[in-house]
Amino acid sequence: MTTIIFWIFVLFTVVSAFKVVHSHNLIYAALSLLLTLFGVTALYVFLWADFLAGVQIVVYIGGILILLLFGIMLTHKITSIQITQLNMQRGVAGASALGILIILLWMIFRTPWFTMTSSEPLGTVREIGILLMSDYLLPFEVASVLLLAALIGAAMLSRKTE
Amino acid sequence: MDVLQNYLVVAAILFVLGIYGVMTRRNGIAVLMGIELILNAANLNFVAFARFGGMNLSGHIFALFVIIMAAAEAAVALAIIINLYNHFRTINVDEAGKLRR
Amino acid sequence: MNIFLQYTLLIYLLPLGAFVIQILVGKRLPRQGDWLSISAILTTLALSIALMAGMILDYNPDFREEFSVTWMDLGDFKISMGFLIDNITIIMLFVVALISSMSQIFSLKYMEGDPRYSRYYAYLSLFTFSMNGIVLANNLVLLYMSWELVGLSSYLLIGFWFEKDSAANAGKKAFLTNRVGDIGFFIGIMLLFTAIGSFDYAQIFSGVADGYISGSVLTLAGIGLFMGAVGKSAQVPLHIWLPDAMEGPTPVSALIHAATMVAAGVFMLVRIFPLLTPDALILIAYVGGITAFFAATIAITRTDIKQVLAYSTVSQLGYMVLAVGTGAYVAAFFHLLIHAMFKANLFYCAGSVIHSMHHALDRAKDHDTDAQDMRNMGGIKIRMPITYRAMLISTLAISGVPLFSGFISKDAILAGTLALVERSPQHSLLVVFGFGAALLTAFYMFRMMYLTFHNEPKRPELTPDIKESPTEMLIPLVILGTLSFYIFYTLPNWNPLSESGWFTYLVPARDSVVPGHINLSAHEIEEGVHHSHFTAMILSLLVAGTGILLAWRMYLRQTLSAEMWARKLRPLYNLSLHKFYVDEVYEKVLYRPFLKLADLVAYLDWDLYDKYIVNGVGRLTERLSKFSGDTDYNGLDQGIIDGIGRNARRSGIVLRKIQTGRIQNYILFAALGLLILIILQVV
Amino acid sequence: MDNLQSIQYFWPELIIVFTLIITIFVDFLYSDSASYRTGYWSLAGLVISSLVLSIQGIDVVTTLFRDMLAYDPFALFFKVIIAISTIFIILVSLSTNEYKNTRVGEHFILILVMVLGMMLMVSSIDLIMVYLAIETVSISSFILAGYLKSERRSSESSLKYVIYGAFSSGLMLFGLSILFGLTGTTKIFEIREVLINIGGDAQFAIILAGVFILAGFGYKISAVPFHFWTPDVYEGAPTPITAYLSVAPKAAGFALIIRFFHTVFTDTGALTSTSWLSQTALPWPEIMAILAVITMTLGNLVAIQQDNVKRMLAYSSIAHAGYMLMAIPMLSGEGIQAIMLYMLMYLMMNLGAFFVVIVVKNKTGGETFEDFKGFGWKMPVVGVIMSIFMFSLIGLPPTAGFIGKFYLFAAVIKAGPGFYWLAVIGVINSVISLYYYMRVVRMMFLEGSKQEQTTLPGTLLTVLLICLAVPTLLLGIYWAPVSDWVRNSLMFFTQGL
Amino acid sequence: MLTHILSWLIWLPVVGMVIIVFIPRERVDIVRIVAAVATGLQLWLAIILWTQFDPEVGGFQFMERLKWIPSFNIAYTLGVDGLSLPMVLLTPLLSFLAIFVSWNIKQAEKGYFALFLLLDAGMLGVFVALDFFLFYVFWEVMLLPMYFLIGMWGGPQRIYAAIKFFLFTLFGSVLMLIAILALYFTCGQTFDMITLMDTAPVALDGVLWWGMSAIKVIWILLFIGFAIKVPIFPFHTWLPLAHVEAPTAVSVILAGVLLKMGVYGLLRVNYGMLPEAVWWFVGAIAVLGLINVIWGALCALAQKDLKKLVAYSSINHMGYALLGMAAVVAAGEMNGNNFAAAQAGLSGAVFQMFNHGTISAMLFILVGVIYDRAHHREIGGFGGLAKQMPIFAGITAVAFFAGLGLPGLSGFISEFMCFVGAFPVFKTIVIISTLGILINAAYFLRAYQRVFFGELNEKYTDLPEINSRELFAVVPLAIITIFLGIFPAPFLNMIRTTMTEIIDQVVTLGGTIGLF
Repeated sequence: MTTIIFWIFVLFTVVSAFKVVHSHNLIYAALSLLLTLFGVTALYVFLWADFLAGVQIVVYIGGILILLLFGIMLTHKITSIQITQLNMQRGVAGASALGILIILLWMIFRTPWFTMTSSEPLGTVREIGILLMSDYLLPFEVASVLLLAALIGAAMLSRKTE
Repeated sequence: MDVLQNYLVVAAILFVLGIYGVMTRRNGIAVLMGIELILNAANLNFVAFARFGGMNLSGHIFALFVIIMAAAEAAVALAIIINLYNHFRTINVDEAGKLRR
Repeated sequence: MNIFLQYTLLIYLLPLGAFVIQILVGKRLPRQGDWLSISAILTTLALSIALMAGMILDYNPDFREEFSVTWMDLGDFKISMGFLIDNITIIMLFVVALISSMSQIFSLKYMEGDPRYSRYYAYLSLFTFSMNGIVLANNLVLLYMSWELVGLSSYLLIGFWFEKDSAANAGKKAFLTNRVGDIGFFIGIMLLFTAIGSFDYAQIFSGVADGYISGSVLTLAGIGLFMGAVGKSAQVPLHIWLPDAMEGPTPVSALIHAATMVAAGVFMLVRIFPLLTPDALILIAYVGGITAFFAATIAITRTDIKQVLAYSTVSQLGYMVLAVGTGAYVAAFFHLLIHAMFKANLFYCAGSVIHSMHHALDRAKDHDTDAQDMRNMGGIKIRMPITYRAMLISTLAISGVPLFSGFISKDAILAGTLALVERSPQHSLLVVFGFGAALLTAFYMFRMMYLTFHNEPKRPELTPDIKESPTEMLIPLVILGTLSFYIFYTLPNWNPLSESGWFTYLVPARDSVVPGHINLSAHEIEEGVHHSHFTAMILSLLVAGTGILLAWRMYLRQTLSAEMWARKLRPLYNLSLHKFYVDEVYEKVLYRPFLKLADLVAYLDWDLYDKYIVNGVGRLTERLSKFSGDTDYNGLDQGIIDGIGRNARRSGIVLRKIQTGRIQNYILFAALGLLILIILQVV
Repeated sequence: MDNLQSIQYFWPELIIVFTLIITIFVDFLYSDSASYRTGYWSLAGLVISSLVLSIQGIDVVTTLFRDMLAYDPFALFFKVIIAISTIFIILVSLSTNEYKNTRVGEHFILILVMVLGMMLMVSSIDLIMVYLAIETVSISSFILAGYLKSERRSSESSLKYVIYGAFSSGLMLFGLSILFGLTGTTKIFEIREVLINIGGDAQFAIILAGVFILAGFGYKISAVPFHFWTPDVYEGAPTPITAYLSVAPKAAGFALIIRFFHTVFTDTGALTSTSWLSQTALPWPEIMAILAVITMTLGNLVAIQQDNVKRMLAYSSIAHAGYMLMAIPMLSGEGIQAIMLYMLMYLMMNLGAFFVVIVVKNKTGGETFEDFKGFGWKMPVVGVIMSIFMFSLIGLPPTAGFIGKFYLFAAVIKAGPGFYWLAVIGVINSVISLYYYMRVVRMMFLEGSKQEQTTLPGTLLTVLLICLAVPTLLLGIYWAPVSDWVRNSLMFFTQGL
Repeated sequence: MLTHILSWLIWLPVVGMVIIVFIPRERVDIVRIVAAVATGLQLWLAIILWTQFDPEVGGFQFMERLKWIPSFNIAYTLGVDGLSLPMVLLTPLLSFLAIFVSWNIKQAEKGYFALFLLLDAGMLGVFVALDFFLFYVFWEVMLLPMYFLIGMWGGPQRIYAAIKFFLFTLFGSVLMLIAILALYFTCGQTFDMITLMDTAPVALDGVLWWGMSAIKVIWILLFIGFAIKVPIFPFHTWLPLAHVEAPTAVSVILAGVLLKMGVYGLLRVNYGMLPEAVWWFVGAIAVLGLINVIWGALCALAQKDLKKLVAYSSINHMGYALLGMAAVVAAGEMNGNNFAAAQAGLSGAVFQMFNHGTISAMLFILVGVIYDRAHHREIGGFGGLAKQMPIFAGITAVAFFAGLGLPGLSGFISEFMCFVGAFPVFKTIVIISTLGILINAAYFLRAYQRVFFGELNEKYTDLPEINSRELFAVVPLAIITIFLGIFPAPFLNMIRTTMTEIIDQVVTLGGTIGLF
């Protein structure tokens, strides 16, 4: 049962991702990105990463995606949304992309990945919390500084000068 | 469902699509979407590896930071795009081609 | 310090000192310093006469003094400079000193009022200095150096009136033609040095004797040295410069281009005779013979008095070389000595004639007639008696009339030739050359005499103004004219028909040092000469007589019309008139192509190699940079994927080679680069 | 080492952070016109932190924050380089005209963030830290590149920069994830441990990971084929930032490359290691050498064509990256010394060149070769100084540049005849570079003619230029102390502690 | 003072330069005087050095050693031997005279003289440096001033000429740098030339790189570097351009000193450190020498521009030096240990270097004189000048005849020695190249006649005679030329010992592998 659901999600993710890069309409692209992110979230769940799934929902869908949508709205009058947003170098791009994909697949299936069996934990939140406050304290702080910088920068850029 | 490779394949596809998107989109925001795809692919990898690597949480942490970075990046990128738009009414990155003499 | 060394050093250095002072301050000295160099040269004359006297008193054929100092020493490579004084040297020194002083005295009037008067005397002194270098040298280096210096002074003196392009050209021609010979000379020297490791005559001879060098190499070396002589002594095919050299002042022609410098070649051959192999000798003989004959044929048709003398000089030099070739090199030197006297005299006479002609023409305000052209002269015998007599004597001498000096030496040479032919008949052509030349000489010399002095004046209006030259110019004429009598060369022997005397005693023939006795010994040669002496004498008397007779009938009695004969022998006449077209041929086959070659090379170097290859590299780099720039800037996608279209749409400018600014391109390339890297690493 | 204990070795960075916060608040108090004063604050902070840096003991070698950072002389060296260049940049941004009528407060704040990021970059030994550091640097540099909002070039360049940066960091991230998947850890030493005895099947994955990561790093040092952003951003960004980008992040990037590759992909994991990790089965030396060759050749060749000096310098900086890459394949101590030394020399001459561009722009308002015409006659001092920088960039004695190149080539030659071809290409490249560098000199002196009255740039600029030119000359004549310093900074820690 | 005389020689001009930099630019007169004084003092020192130099003892004298960069074994090592001393004399002499030649430089005199002094220092450094690194530094330092001197004060094409010169020489020198480093690492990590002379032949013996002997590889790299300076045939085209475009004084230095660095380097490095290779390449050297002689002469013969003619004559003259250098193998045993020839050739080459230095300097100064007056150099454009300016004509005659190797002038002796030395081994080559003497004479005489002989070109009836300043610059050179032409011994004794050492080096270490 879960397997089927899993495959459904996989399919769902991939297809919507495909839409993201293919839809002629930015809004649709954004929406299909939303779906993709959902799909990924689901996969996180399958991977026992409940906390990350949450973060994904909150930050990505709640934050980034909304940002993108805002961006679209701000930079296009509603009427002009329909204009095609594709450029022409698909041929080469597609080819190289395909090439990379093949290479990747080859790699994936012939590499002895580092594996270790383990039972599903009750939840990762606590551990992650502890890790963040102990082992990964520095990255945590740095990230905060970075966010601060991004904040200032973004503010600076979008501030009206005149 | 609990086979590592499945997830990796999905990630790979997302990754490639992301690259493709970045390469083919003219609209800055669309390009950003492509990048988001790439980042997600990477994250998926991390989490998958974490899961099959004996629930090694550093993978999760990595993914977590990646998400944060993504957010920051998106914010900045959008700020830039909007600024460009406000000043010059275009966000088509290939029209940002006036660096010519 | 040894007296000979003292004398020779003085003889060597006095003219140099004169030259230096003259060139530096000559103009500011009273009389522009001519007295300076004249006194210098007279001193040397006195000294060399003293040496002469010493030699006569000593009367020792084997007299020989040698002095040398190391000039450079690099350990194994040493060069020493020094003097070799033997009878030949002393005689030659005397000749040089005598003629030089004659010239300088003669020039007092001849060059009077020339803007570069002091320069002229400086050059003369320089010449004497370098000529003495040749004479005194005991090694090939000093010889070669003086050799070139002589060339320099002749260059300067020929081109003395450099305003005239002809003069400047003549000077250059002389120098370059000599250089051609000198190259051979130089190669010869190097061959000898490489084999023997020394430049000194003595050591070279002993080295040859010890067989360090032999066979064809030795022959080559000999021929190489001989080439030097060919250049200096104006032998065929390098004779072309001497006639042109007559552009120089006449005293110079007398000194350099008749008596001394041109004789240097012969002198050198005499010095190195012992190492010449038979093959080399025979070549030399032929060159000499040919020169003697053909120069004579050319002389027949000259109308310029100095040209006649010039070609006769060439022809006489040919005689000397021929003599060396036949092995009778003493005879050659003998002739050198005698020829120096009468030929110089002839030139002075010509000089004095020309001088007076000039005056006459100047009086007549006539500046376009050539003062040297015999066709404007004639009938001035009574006007210039002394000149006439002096010239007549010398002419008799050169034509080989008994009682006059020329007869004995020429006779010796012809005898030598005959002897050679008797030994090896296949070379009988040489005899023809020898006697033919003798005949022609007699003919054209008398032709000159008649045209110049006898008959009716061609330009009667000039005759009153033609008068005998001033004393300064007559002194040399008298002295040298006197010296054209045989007696001075054959004392104590009074017989006018035999050359034996102090000279033949003091300058004995030496054996060749070439190993293996392939050369005849001096004695054998002596034998041959004696044997054929009588026939030679008879024949030479005959031919001389015929020559004179012909000239007499053609130009004095005019019973035989020269024009008629000229018409009869038109082709020959033309050949002679145009000097066998040698100059023209050289012009066509040598100079022109050579200059063309030079232009070609320069073109190759500058307009092809540099412009295209060297700068091509640069341009290639730029091309590369353009290319990489393009690929880097707008790269493939612009080309492959509708770049033009989009560019046109975007900026209305068709594909400009500059940044498109399209990030996608970059990313595409990054991806491609990625792929490439991956593939690079996998395979 | 534990987080708390680590603090004592972390002061410089901490000071930066404090300054950051202070400047943010201070910046509120200033009006737009006065906001440049923020610069002084940040300057003060930087000076203090670099003082602290200078007194920090180089004998200590340890890891900080639970193996997040390495604390070692190597890192210290690069931190110093970063600090120095930043100080110069802040000073010059106070004296350029480009920031007239823009509020510059944030400018300095962001520079501080960047400094922090780079300092982390040069010392991070955990993949997460690596990623974070790179992102920190990138994001702040995106904004700085686009700082002149009203200038189209600037904004465009920042757009390119951000997209390109995000993309390549994405690639790198993917690579890192593969590495993580192979080894199950993010600590580079542990990674090496695993890699050393990993099966041959993993090779391909390692290759991919390596390449992807190379993309991320290569983009920081703008090595071909990840250099495409460089010319545009360099030309578009405000000149002080261009100068900064051409030096500091490059240095950080090199530090990172050296540390990362030497730790992860070599046999002993120390800078003293002499051969690449055999498991990777990669012809690493050849790859790196080829990268170097392509990078320098392309940089030089394209630079010839530029008409804009700034852009020319952009390509030249690519070329110089290529020169420095030459020393990577050797994996020898000399190689790394050479890179570090070169970095130092490069810092002075390149900053100097850009500063002169600023001077020219202040005077003529342009930055093309045309604008340099006769400049040597207008401002002789600047002209001479610029010539010095150009000669140094060409690598002619007696300038610092020559010494740098000398050490690089020495390192290559030392590696034996196998790499002579690399050296030959290198020198030929420097001959090519002569062409376009001399073009500047030519424009300044040979074109144009004598002027009657000559001027000087502003005092501050003059001082800065002299401060850069004098060492450029002196180090060309006597550089023993520097090279010793470099050699001492080359101790590197293995995971022994 | 005497202990550091070499350092003084190098740094005096630098001091002068510094002083000049601080003189206000209006005070041109002072600038000139300072320059003259600096070079004059330098010349004086050089003469002292010469008097103190002991030609009998071999090896280097007046050595100075100073640690510089110990970590890289770089030291500040100076010293002179018989090979470098002539150049050390020539350089200050020509610099000193050149200052007077450039007396009437217009525009930016200050810069000109400052750069000139720097150039002077660089050149001198090259000749006395005994540390390879130092050598290289000086070698390159000299390029920069040269670039500016040509590029700023040169003729119409000056910029092109300058960059061409720069590119050419830099190309050569970077290859040299590689060779130097290779030597450093293969021969015991030292830059000390003296040590390398001993170690290099041993250390490199039998080392193979890509199947090619390491010695050959390094030799070739160095050879290209030096050949460009000499310049040897395929690398010569920078020279006519640079010579023609450069201002007179700079041409003087170019021809007089710079070209010598090539030969000097070849003898000092290629012969001194890699003698084995000499045996392999000597044939090539001889052939190149031949080409230089003939090619240069022919090109000169075709020139319309007097200065270009002189420039090509330089190529031609350096050819003789090359021939002389090739002669060194004569001392090998397969050539019958003909030490005499080897000495003649090698000393001839060095002597030729020196003579060409003085002679071509004279020629360029004289061309400059006429150019300053007539403002053109077309050989065909003059005529009859001997009437108008006799003194000038006289001195030019001396220079020209010296150029065409007239006995009694120094040029002859050196050419003679080169030929005589090379002849035993390279008979045909030498025989062909004797043609050079002829062409040599041809182009000089042709030029002389067209410029000075014939009717005076009425355009120039008021051309002023050569003035005392110019005379002062030329006459010393003329005197030297004549003196050495008559008494070469003083010079040759000075270099004798060193030449013998070089020959021994080549012969003993060079092994017996020969070409012939």
